[in-house]
Amino acid sequence: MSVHLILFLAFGAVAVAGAINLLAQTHPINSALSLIAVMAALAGEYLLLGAEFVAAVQVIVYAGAIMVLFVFVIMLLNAGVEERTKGSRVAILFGVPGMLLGSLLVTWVVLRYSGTEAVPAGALPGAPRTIGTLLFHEFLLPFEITSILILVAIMGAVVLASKPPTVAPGAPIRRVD
Amino acid sequence: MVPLSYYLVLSGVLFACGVTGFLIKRNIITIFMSIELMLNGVNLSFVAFAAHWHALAGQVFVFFVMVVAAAESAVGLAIIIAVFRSRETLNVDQVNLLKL
Amino acid sequence: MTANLNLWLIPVLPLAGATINGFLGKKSSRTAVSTVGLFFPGAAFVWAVVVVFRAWDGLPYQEYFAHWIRSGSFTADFAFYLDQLSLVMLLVVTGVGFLIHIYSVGYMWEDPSYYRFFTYLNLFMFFMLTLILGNNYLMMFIGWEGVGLASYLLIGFWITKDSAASAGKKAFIVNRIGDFGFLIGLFLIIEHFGSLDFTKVFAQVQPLVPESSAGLLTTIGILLMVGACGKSAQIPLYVWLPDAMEGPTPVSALIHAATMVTAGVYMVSRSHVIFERAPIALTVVAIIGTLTALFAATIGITQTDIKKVLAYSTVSQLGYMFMACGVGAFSAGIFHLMTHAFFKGLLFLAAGSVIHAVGGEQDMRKMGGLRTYIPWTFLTMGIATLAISGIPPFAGFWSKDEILWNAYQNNWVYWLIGVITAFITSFYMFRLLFMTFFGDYHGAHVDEHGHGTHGHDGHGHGEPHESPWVMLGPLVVLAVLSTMGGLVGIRNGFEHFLDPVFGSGVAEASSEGASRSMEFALMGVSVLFAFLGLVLAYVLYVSKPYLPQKIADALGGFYNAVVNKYYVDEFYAKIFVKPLVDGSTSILWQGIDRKVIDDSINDAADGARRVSDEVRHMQSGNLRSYAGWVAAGAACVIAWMIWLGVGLGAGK
Amino acid sequence: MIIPALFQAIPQGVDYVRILPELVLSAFGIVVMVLDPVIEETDSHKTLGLIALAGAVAGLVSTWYMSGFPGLAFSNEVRVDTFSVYFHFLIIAIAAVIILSSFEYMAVQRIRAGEYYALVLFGTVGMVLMSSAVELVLIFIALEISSIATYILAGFRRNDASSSESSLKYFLLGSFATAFFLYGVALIFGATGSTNIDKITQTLQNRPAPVLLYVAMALMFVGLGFKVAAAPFHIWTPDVYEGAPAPVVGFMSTAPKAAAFAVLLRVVYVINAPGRFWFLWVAAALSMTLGNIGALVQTNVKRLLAYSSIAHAGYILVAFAMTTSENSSVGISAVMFYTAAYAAMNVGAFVVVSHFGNAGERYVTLEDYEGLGRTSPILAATLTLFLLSLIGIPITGGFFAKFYVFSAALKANLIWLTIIGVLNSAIGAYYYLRIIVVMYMREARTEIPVMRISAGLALALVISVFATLYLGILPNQVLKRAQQSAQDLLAQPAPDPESPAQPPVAVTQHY
Amino acid sequence: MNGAMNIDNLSPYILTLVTFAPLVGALLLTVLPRRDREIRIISLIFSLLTFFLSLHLPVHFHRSLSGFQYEINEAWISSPNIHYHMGVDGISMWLVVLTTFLTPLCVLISWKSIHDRVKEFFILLLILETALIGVFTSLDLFLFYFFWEATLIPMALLIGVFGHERKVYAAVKFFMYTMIASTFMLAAILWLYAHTGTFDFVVIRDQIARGTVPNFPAAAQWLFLGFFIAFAVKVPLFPFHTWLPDAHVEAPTAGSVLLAGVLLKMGTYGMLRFNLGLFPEQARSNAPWIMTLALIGIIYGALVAMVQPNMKKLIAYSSVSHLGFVVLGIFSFTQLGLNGAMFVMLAHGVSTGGLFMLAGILHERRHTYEIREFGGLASITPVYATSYLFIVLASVGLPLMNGFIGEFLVLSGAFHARPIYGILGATGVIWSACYLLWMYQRVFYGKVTNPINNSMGDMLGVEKAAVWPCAAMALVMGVAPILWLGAIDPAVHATLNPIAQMLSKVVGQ
Repeated sequence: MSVHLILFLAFGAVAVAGAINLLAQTHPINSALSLIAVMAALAGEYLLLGAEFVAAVQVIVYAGAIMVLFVFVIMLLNAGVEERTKGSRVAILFGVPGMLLGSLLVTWVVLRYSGTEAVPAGALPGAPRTIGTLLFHEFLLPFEITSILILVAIMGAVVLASKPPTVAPGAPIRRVD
Repeated sequence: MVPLSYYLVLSGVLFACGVTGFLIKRNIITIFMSIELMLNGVNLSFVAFAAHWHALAGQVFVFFVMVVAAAESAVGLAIIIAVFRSRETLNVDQVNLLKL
Repeated sequence: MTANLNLWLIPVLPLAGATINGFLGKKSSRTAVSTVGLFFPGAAFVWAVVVVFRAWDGLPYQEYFAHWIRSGSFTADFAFYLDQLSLVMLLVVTGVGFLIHIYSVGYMWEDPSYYRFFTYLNLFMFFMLTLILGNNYLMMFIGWEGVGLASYLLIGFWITKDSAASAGKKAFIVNRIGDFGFLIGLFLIIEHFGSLDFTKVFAQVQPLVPESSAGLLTTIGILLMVGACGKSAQIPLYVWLPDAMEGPTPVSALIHAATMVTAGVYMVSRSHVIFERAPIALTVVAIIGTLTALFAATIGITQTDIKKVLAYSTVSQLGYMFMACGVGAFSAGIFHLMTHAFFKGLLFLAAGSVIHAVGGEQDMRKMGGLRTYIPWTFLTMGIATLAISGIPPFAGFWSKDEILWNAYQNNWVYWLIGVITAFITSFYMFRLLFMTFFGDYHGAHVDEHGHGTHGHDGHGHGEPHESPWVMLGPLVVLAVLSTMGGLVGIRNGFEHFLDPVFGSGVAEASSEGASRSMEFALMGVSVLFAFLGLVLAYVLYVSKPYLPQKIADALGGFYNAVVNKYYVDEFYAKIFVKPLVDGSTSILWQGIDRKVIDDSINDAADGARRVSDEVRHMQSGNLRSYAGWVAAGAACVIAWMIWLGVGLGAGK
Repeated sequence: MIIPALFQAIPQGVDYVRILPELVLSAFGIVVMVLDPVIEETDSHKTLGLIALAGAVAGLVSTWYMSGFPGLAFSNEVRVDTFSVYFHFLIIAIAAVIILSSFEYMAVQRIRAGEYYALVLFGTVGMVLMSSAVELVLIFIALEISSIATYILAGFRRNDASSSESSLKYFLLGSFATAFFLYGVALIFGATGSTNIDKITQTLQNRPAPVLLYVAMALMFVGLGFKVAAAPFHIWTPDVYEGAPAPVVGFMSTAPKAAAFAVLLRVVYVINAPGRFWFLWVAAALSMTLGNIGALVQTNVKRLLAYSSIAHAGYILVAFAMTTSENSSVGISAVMFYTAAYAAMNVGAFVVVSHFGNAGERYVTLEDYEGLGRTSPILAATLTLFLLSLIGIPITGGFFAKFYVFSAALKANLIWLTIIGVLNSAIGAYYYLRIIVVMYMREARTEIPVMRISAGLALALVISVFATLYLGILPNQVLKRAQQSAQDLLAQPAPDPESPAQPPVAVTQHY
Repeated sequence: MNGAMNIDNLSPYILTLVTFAPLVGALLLTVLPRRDREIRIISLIFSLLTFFLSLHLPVHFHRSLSGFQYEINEAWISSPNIHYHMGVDGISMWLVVLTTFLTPLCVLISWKSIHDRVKEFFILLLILETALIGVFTSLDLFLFYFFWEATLIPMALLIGVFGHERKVYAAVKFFMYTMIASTFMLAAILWLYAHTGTFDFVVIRDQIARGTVPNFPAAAQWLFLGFFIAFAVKVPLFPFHTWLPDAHVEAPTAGSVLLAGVLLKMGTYGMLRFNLGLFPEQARSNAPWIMTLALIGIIYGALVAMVQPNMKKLIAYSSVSHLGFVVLGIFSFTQLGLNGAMFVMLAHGVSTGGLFMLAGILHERRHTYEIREFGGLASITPVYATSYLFIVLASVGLPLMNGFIGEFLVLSGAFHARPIYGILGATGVIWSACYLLWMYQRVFYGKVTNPINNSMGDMLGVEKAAVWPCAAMALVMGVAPILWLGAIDPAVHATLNPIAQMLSKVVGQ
């Protein structure tokens, strides 16, 4: 068992544990923290795969920026412990078994058909520079168009999170004949 | 040396956890987190495949996914705030004005 | 070939009269209506007479006007055919018809719908003449149905009277039942002979040998006979005719005695070529005729409505005519048809005169002793009664004798029943005469009847009084005809006249030689029976008027059955009408239509709605459920695709 | 060394022409966005609306201009051909009509207009890009742009709890589905080593499809099926459509769907997705049946039309189930024609619904529609026309579209699917008819105020009516375009000489 | 074999004109202000114009030729291969004329009875006319289906908007029944297109006859049934008939007239043109059960009609009975039967149209169709009673009236096909007399039972103008059927002939 594998398993264990903890925790803050743990562990996996840039972004953007936003909102809305309401039988009766079946099948396919050849540690160095070149060459259009996406997101956040107008829509407008 | 399939299985497990979270969690924010978990799972696949194919495009893809996730989270949290404003709850089971 | 006879004028003239009166009559004066209403049938009669003289040597004569139906190889055209048979009918119909028109002027004068009456009457003439003159079965069928229509309209002439309307409808529908048979007969003819033209069909039938067992011709014959049964009121379809007496009396005279009801006889005679080759059919005709004659006569005994008696007598006499046809003596049948037109027309008109005299009363028990009040009517009616009873030398004697003789030659049973019937006929006819004209007047002298609802005549009645001359005139003419009309039959003159049509058939051959004395003997028997009937009637209704009640009491149930016309109407109502109406309502309409078809459709719709409600509940509004559906769906898709992928992957 | 390389790689002028509509729309979107705080709110409805409308029209014009420059652009990531031009036209036209119809709606609902129009335009950018993108990354981003824009638009009736609920449901489920889509993209990438559709196709050409690809396809079907509201992934539709503002529903039931169908067409026919037949068959049958049956008992018109949109997605999916290439071409053009016809009639219907809804969308139940035939004859007649088209009654686009789809299906010998389809369309007639029935055959129980029709709305309606009738009576031109598109789509992708193909792993040489 | 030849160069556009003239009128009406009187007059003008235009057809028709005439064949949609192909033969021409004949009468009968939403009413009526004419003139299956479906909506709206108490139920029932059934026809049409590459009736017919359609033998029976179900519901054949009474009872008079007069004939016309024209062998092999259904329809319809308490329902069920004759005639495969079927279609259109108008006149005055509400009307409204009787007699099938000719021909044809069909069918002559005369008696004869009726007015001028042409036509058709049969006969012959040829071929093998 190489170091590589040990590291993989360690990060993997953290990630899975974090994911399960996310599900198990009833308070959203705890879930958010678990998610951060998952992300951090995944950043480790990325490093193992040589994706340095991605690993860095994962920590900075994902774990840092995005999750902070989550935590911020949780605090803002003062979200408390989750109530265990019984809202949906379907999710339990169909959804979870379906999910299990699907993931088992996919796992089986992956193990059986995706090939067992090993991926060497740092197999593909994803240095920021090479990634950057790629972004400005081949992926120029997606990269640029992403700005629109962000524009939309900002506008959306502004529109939706701002206080709704106090003036309710007017009374029904009558035909003016 | 770790076989590709290990990464894929890990990615699949994370994705499945995300799906499960969506199904069983009641708090909208947690549900949203589950979606992020699913995206993370996918990201791992991308990176693994990128290594497998020696194609950096996979990593670039992850970058884009993160950007999208960021944008989504901005919008999503805004929506959650809007819902909370009108309904005073974050329990998804109680957000059921629209049905049948 | 004779020069163009313009035969079309004969039916078209009354049609013109009907049209003019129909459209303009409402606003015209009665005089104008009468003028139109009389002129056109009169002109038709005149033209018919002209045709007789012009066509005498040129028969048979055909006249073609226009295409009517052409479909593939099948054609039916507007075309007329004139031979001795139609000539006789032509004269009878236009002649008697015209007389009755004249009579109607007096009889209907007071009626508010005077113009309508003449419209219908003229219309009837049109159809009747079309029936007679048509050169194919379909033309005949036009007339056949058309006279049915006219009959329907005239029976129901007093539209506010429910019974009249019912009677009219009944007549039409029962006739339709007969027509059903007629039509199928026609289909068979088309099917096998490809045409409905008399000449073409008969030309093909002529060479066929008579069928010894039931075959095509027999079938056709029987089906045609079904039609004839309907129109000529034979068993089992006679039931409409007594009811038809709801119509005004001239209508009864014209349509339900003299002309229309004889159409069946005419049709059978016209089809003699077929019948002669279908002995079984002929036997059927004979049996039906004989039975009807007897059966109707027995009912006639007990009827108290003067017109009903005459109606049953008509049915009975028509039975005679069919008996004649059935034994192959078509000319005898036609001969009786003609004399019957005279005397039965006369009887009805006279009865109308009686009714007119007593203010609309038709019940004979409320009459009596009228001979002093209405002598002319009595006289003419007496003549007619003698004629129908077969007492020489009146018209009925000759024709009835002819029939009985022919029947005897065919089978003595026919003859026997015929003679018994003759006896009964004589009895009930004289019963009628005696009850009406002898004894004391039982009727109320004050005016109780006739106004408004009945609408006959509308003028009040103090005493029974004689009818005006416009009514008596036709009575007299018909009385003369009833007296003398039979004389054309002496020495088989009438038959010989019809020989070109029927061939020198049975009658001719057998009336030769040795059987001559037999004929006279039989004649004597029948006359004797007729007199017996007269005497019996005299005994029962003039000299010992208390007896009939006693006899009736003695007979009990049987008497009641006869009085109630053997309950045939009730029987039909129970067996056919009621089940049909009830079944249609409860089984077909409410059952199949509503319960089975509509309900199953509605159930399907409700089912869809219920399913819809179920589908709706997938949409619980819960986000996690939705995700559950998506996840489950995704699992199915993934499983399916993997199954496919693995299956395919393994294959390659 | 890097700088020249960069310049070398910077796309040529013609590349920009090939995304000109996107650029134009974005520019106008930004203008609207920038002007929004500057303009008085009372003026903003009209002014910004007109600018947005101008943007849409400019988008149409630029599409027309773009159509003269077919080919690949931006490192083979964008393909301009009849197919993408067709969808550009369609989607931008839908946006234009929606903008037109929104003038009145915005004013009546007292909604701040700036963001709304900008979002419509930006969303349109995403959708049109989806139709021309041949790179899965780009498709994903474009899909997200269109999705996020519509998530936000769905929540625009901010005073109404149902609107934000609609937005939330749409957002969460949409992201959920996007994750599946993304997972599918990842597995495709894993299976083929590329995310460019043309290259994927080339890779797959001469070898059996790997099992991973099947899984990938399954996951992509989940994602795209969700976007087009195909059963069993249709489940969000009724709730979201009911809560969202009516013009937005008109928009999002047509334009993003058209874009998603464009992507699905590319995925199914260009990649020649393996194992799709039964999935599409079942999805088509289920969508038609569930949509129609679900709609039978609905009383809210918006919700009813939502179910109907599921059913219509089913009809469109029928045309997807073609297998051989000659049938494919008919199938593709049938999909494209149906999408256009559906857009015309459904946008029209929602325009009318939005007008009738009045302030706060108060009047949206069948009961409220009683007697409208009398109180508002023109609108009622217009709505009737759209409903007839949705039923599939002749002289309307809906009729011909359905006819064309089923004729394509029968051509491919999909007899049972056709029978299910035609029976469904007959059942479906019932609930559309119910709306017509209440409008014309019932008398109003309470007096519902009906607004005067504004000019913008009138124009929007005229365009919809015209389009519906044009597609029904003279479908020839549109059909020709659709058929040409099908040919283009099916033609084997050849690298564009103008922008030389680069190997996907070009940068790996550094390694 | 191929009857499609253009023989009249002078009038290639006449069919287009006739078909769309009412539509032009409808469009004109939409832009007119709501002034009822003008709207009525314009509708009348356009419907009359259409009628006179349509008279061009029989006047210039070449009766000796059996193929389609006045053909126009323009490409409409290139792919799918759809043509604007119109043409009439002796069969469809008369149905066109029947439609154009009845529509002005419908306008007249609605003159007074429609006071609400007049504009909409006449627009719908004129649109309906266009669609109906289109059905009969189309020779392209797509075009046919186009018009076929297009008739649904105006009719459903006429029933649903202008009808009586249960109008909504009736309209929806009508719509759903016919809609669902016609989808089967759509499927069959699409199959044909998929396998022949054309929608052209003539081309498809010839291809089928030559046996060049792939997979045809396997599918023929299903295709036949697909067409047949659509037509059978429209006719309506037992047991698909239950929509008809409801639709009729609730429909406004003009709606009933066109429904019974023309719409039902779409079904029988379809059977004649498509079931027989395209699938002669299947038609023949299916004939026994179809004829049985037709017979059941004849007798069943009549019996149920007899016991109806509602006049309009009675007439509606009588339509079921009469249309049974048509189907019986069509599937008798005889020249007589088919000629008769055609003639019954026309005759029924005229006489039942008349009956419905008369029933409508009654409803106009008393707002009820219940027979027991009436009685003794003959003495109050003599003109009305007479007109009614006239039409009743036509419907009963009195010789010299239109009803007889058709029934006689049909029955003799059916008798030829199998005697029992003719015999059972012929009982129809009894039943029709039963239910119509009974109804007539209850309404018109006897004393006036309901005093309200005493104040009923007799027929008005417009009502006479609407009903009397029907009456006159009933008589003319009965006296001179040759005018119609002359054109029908060759067309029917041509329809039957391929069958005969094909049979001889089969026998020859």
